Amino acid sequence: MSSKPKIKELLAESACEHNKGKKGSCNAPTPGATTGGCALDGAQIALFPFADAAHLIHGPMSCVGGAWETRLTPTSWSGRDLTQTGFATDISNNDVIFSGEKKLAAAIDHIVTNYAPEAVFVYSTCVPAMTGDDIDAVCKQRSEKHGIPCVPVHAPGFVGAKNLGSRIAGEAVLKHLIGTKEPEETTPFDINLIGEHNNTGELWRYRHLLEELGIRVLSTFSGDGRIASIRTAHRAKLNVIVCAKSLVSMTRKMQEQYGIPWISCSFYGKTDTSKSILAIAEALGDADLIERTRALIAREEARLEEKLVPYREIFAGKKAVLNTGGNKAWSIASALQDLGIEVVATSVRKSTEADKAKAREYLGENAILMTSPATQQAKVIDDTGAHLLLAGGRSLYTAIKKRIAFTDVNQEKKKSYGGYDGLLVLAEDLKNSLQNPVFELVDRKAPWQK
Amino acid sequence: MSSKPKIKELLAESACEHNKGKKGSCNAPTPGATTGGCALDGAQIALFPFADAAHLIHGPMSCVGGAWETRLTPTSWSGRDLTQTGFATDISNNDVIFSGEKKLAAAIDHIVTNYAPEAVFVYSTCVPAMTGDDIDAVCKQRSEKHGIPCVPVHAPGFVGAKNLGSRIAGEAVLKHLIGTKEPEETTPFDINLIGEHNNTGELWRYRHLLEELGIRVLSTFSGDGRIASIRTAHRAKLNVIVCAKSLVSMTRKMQEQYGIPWISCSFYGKTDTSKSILAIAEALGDADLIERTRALIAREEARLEEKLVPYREIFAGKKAVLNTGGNKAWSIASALQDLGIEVVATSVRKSTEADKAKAREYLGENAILMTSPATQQAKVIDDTGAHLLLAGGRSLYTAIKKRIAFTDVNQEKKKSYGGYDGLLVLAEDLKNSLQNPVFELVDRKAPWQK
Amino acid sequence: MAEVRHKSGKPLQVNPHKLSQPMGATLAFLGVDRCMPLMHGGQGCASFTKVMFTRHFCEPIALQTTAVNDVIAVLDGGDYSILESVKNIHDKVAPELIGVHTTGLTETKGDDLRGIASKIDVPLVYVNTPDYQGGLESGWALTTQALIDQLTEPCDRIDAQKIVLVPHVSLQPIEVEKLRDFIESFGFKVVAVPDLSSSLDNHLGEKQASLSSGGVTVAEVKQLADAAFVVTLGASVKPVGTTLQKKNPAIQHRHFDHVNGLQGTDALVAWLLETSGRGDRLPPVVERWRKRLQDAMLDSHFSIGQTRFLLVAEPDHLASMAASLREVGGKIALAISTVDSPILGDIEADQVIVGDLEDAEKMHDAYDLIIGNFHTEALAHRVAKKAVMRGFPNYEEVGIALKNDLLYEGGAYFLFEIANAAERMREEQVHHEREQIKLQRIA
Amino acid sequence: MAEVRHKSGKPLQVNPHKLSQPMGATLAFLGVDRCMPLMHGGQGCASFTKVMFTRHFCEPIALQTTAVNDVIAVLDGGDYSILESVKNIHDKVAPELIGVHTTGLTETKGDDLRGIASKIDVPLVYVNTPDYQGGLESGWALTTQALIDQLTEPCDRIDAQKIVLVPHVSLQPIEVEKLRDFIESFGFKVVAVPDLSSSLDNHLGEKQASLSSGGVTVAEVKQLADAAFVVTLGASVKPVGTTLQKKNPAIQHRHFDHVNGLQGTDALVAWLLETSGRGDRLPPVVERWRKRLQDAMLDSHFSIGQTRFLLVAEPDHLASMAASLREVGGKIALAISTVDSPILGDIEADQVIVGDLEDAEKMHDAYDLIIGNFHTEALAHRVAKKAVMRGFPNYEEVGIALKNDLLYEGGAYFLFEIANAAERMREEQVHHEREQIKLQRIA
Repeated sequence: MSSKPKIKELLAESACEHNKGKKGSCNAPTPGATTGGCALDGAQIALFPFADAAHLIHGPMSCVGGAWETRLTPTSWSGRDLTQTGFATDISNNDVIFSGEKKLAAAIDHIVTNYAPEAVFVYSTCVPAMTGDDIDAVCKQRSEKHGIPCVPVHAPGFVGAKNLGSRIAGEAVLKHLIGTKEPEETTPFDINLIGEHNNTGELWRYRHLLEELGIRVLSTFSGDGRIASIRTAHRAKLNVIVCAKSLVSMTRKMQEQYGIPWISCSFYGKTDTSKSILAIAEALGDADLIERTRALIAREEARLEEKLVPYREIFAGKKAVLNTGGNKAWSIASALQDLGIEVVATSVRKSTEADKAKAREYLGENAILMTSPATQQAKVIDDTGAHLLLAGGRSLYTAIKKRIAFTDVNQEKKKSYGGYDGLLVLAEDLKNSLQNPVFELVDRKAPWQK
Repeated sequence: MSSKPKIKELLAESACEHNKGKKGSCNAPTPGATTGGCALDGAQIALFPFADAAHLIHGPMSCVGGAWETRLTPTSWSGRDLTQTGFATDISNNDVIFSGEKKLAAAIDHIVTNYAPEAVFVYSTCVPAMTGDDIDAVCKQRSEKHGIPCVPVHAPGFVGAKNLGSRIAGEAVLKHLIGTKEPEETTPFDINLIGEHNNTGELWRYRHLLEELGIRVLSTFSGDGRIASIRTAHRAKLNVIVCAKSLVSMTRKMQEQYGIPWISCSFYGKTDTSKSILAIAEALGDADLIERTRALIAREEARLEEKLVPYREIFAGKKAVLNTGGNKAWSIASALQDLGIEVVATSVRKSTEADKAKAREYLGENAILMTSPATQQAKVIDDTGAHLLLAGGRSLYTAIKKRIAFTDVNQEKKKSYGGYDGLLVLAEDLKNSLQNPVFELVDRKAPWQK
Repeated sequence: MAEVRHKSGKPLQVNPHKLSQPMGATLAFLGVDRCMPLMHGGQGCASFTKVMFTRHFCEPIALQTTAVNDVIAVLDGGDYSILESVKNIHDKVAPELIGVHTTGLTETKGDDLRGIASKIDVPLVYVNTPDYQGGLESGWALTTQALIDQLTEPCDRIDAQKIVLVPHVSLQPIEVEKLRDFIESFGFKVVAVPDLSSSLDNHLGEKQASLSSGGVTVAEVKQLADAAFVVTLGASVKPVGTTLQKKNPAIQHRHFDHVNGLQGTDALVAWLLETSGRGDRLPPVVERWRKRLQDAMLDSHFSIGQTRFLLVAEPDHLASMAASLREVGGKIALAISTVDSPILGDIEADQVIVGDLEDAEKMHDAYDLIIGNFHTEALAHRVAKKAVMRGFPNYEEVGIALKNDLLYEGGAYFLFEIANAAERMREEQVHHEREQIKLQRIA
Repeated sequence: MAEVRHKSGKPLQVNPHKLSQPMGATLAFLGVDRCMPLMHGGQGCASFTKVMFTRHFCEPIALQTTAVNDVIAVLDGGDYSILESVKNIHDKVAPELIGVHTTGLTETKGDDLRGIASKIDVPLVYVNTPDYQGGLESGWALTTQALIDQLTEPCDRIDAQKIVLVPHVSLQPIEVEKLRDFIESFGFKVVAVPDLSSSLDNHLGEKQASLSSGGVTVAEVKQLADAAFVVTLGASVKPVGTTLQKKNPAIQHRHFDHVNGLQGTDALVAWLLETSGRGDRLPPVVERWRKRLQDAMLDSHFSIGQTRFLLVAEPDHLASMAASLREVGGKIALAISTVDSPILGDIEADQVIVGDLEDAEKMHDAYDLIIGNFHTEALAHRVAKKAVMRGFPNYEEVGIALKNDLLYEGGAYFLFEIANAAERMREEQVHHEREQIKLQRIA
């Protein structure tokens, strides 16, 4: 095919431009033994919450078909919610053979004319990356024509996994948006929330508390985000990374370029929510703010504790095994502990060393850190006498075989467990699991089984 | 049973009080060969549209079980819609043996306390009528206690059929409500609508036209009715009976007692709607009003005709057989004729002589007046080459056998065909029937049939 | 299990869902082939009943009335109106059976049904069903007993493969069919009494309501007593077992309160395997549907497990639905029964009340999702909840007779329907909440 | 019949419902027992597909990826990634079959699948399914052809009772089961290829997604060529008939565009009666359900006959649904197809468009009720209509795999569901209008 030469050029280019954050092909996925999404997926997850921007996938339907309108990242944007609007060039044979650049340009025009977005993110995918469509040029030209940012996001799936895509998204925003506009006003307590996607509205569980303290969320990357705000993000006094290791490179660069310090926070559970709010106040370094923050935390914790009373009895003496990935290994564990549930084991299969250390710190020395949870968890349940398994849907069958309660931690992401109020939601869900007879019943022997 | 003696007393009493309008037992229904509702049913149909009054059935669940919340007589009453609220004393063994009067009194108290109605209608049923509960006394006493009218309606089912019940309801209202209050103001153009139940909102199809002309609907019996209004009905200048022969006795008495003249109207179809509005204006006798009425009719007819244009072609040359009861035999026929459909036959099985004459007048001398439609209609369809059968659900099978279109005239009473706009709804429904392939398809032979 | 309030203490029913005993009797007679139910009362009693079932089933309903009027009520002991009715019916449609059932009106008169029936030489079954006693379930059960008592011939033989199935009144026609097919797949022959599965199953028939068009035949009812087993389904029909055993004491009686959900169906299967002597050999489709139900339980448990229910139904129907929902963690916050029944105490609910929809409305904070007849739709609207339609009457939907909730198969579909309804409700709520947040942020 | 717009003329899809060709291939391979579909592309291609089907079916989905990355894409002709994948899969789960299907990425590279496959000695079927061509239907059809072409052994015998059934991709697992049972009740043996009825039918399995857990066996696919008939169902799989006939020219091919509704099912029954030589003797249950469908048609005609529909689906699925609705007078105002197909011209609709949900949104004045995938739910919300869920994907509901719309039985339930949804929608509208009148009268 005539496009082959172009591919090599593109890859060479792509290597020098985007491959810095990537560990290189020595870390390539194993054929026939790989799970998880690609860089495109990661980039979408990172950017889609900008509901005032259009998200145009330049690729075939595999890259978008089932994947639009599925992310429950709500917005308070009063215009049409473009997070829930799917855009794809749906490239055809022709585009593969003759280039899809013209189609891409026309697609951007269609979007700008019909949906008036604040920006257009254009996501490259594997096929146009190989055929060599010059997305940068198209974006630049359309930006000029329409007077709004058209941001190329070079995260075709084959360059790596989700985390890389997330990083690429961060860099695209850094390069094309941040610093392109000045805020109307600034305050001493302006912060950016980085890596908070407002999944199921989790941001809304705590933003009002920050606001009550006079801390202004200048911008978010990207939960309930606004293009106009992220363009002013360089004027924040503090970057707060919310449970998102992959975006450290972004905040580091912002520190280098704009001198913004950063801290890392988690808003799962009472303890971590309190800790995080206080950490923000402390990082902002105002004595009065810190004092007011302590008062607010005390008030919120007292309010929460009162509401948790009916659950305390149900959870007393209950043990849980947690099988989930990354920072959830400790962040959800912390929430469980806040509810009085003992976390006897957690999975650290995909955790970084830092996450492992944190897990050990939260769970104590007797807890089991599972490195191969799929094979380990059944035995761990037996050994510990656990009452509850929190894991992804596949582990449901382990719970059934062991006749213990199960909660899907990835429960279609319909529920928000973040902040103080989210802990109550988690408590209710766990109560429902513990009291649900289905896990014992389903394993009941059929009348014809001996 | 000890109640037997009481029954005779009650029946004797009932005879002198309520049996005037009844043709007596010589006209009794045939055992094992009777269809249709009883007097209680008729009384309910007549009064239930008063949504600001409670309707309490003093009887067992057969008398109410399936029959509440089924009448689609909407109201604009802003309080709780008591038409859609079922009340029944659900008399038990005990009440049969020892009298249900106390229970009835307590039931009224419960209703007044919890639902604050403008009046309570208490419907007698066969069992308490036989056991001799003194409903009049209970009502009188509760009226005094609560300061609102409690109106006894002596229409136990066994005294006769629906029409009788409707008449009994009229007399109860005449005796206990009409004339018990003076209107705040009167106008020269105050009218009562008698027998308009606002089924499916039919009243609302033409009331605004009357209002536009300055004709005030002082009260209705009883569609979208108000107790406060019906109590002032004696001050109207004209009674308008809407398609309800059984209420002539009521308007005659109102003429005797209050000197109110009456006319009879129908609001089905363009011709009759125009005729009726003009008749009201003429009856009110104001030259200016009559002139304005003619202008309004001209305007409405022109507007309607324009909207009917797309239907004209579909209905051109179409013939219909109409099998429905009472005044519908001619009122719906008139509406069909307005649409350009030829009505080749209509049923006069249960029609009065007056209705028969009217049917002949509307349909012309060649039309067939069916006296036994169930057996006649198939042949009539063959003879006339009709394209459409309008009838009750049972006749559907005739249409299928003849492979012609069918419209259920009693179509659950969900659609309003009244007034000018209702004619458009009828047109749409008839169009849908005529174009629906189901009637031919259902009779299609199965593959295994020769 | 549940806290049961057996009496309302109110002097009336407000927004009632209770239906009358004669209505249950009518329905039972409609489960006999070529039968004409004859309601002995005023013409309105039959008319109300006929209108209700016609609208509920979307089918013409065969039902006649003795048309007792005020004069007859005093002068006649029932002889005239019943004899005249039987004559008129017989002349017109020649039924295989006339099913005479009384009403409050004729019971108050005290007509001697048995005496009158003895004077009639056309096939006739009579039953006393005053409407100031009992309700739909008892009317159905009493009629079933009357059918067997008056028609079934005593027998001293046993056909080892024959099972008489007696369903309670709230089973839909398709449910009776599914149940019969299920039992027959284990090698039995089943006769259901009454049998609505072939009469009111929404099939297009030739004749329109001149008589019931399907059901158990009179001949079959006569020959019930050679069955090896009588299986009663639902507490209300439990006594029918004894009625049949009187015709042949060798008949064994097996009772199930319900066959809904995994455990309910397992119990039936266990008995069928044991009784049929098949050991562990079972129809493959049975095993398949059990696996599907297991999966349905898992797929629906999260949604149903967080839902608090209001159930509104007849007692046996309440028990069936509650059993299915409880298996996946559904919380029955409130069950409202039409009438009292011993089964109410067995329902796993926070509260069980013999009451009306006014009671339900008052307690609306206690539940999220409603399952009940079409009246609960308006209730749901008033209290801003959602309702799923079940039970009598349902004027809002078509196809009710073909809705199957029982055994492994129906159980799976039931859970799917309820879980989907609950999720849809919650999504609307979340949508509403988010709109509020949006408005707040904009303001 | 319909006015068809075959090309959108737009440079993009907005709110797309089209799904890709490799996705259809994956699904087809999941209809083969103990198969591991292996998508030859970037890891994301398989991941998006796996997530979609997992959520749609509420089931673990077996699917692997060759995990082509940017370096491999340049250096490898496919040999390394496929051979390595096959080795890894084989070592871990020992499938009966590995189903290699390509994507746009690997097609752009131009990997020589046939050449690579020839080097592999484990059971493997390959198929070229670039995602910049075709869609879900063609991916499914091409894979089915590949299965037969590469696995089925030529044969010169005929088993007169054997029928090979080839369903189109939009048939639910239970629909394939119902169809097989239906045909078998006429005395045939049926092998469905692919067969999702035993793999993705929402049954609780023991192993979790290590391999497909059910479906047609490889041995059965090998021995397809002794069938007397191949029945293709849906225009998209019509060419599969010819593919099979190449293995044995004596096989007769019978094609149906759909078997939905009265006429669609009648056509199948007529053929079965004729072919089976049964004359007019047919299973009693077939006759019963035909009568029920007839009744359902009458019960639903008034509601559906006044409803204007928007249908959103794959072409064959559009044709099936439109046929059912048209029989009772439903007006298909607009049918939006994922891809082009010759069947589109046969759909009785005012307009048929190959397009997206933006097209549907623009024309919202034309329709009342929507039938389509879960994306149409949000569309319905935006344009103040109601949607009934059908087609891929559906993340909103559980139990989708057990939803049956075809033959007499499924046709009846389909009409009930649609009529009830339409009535519910209209009632809400009437309620809303009446509230307005109330407000006006009060003001």
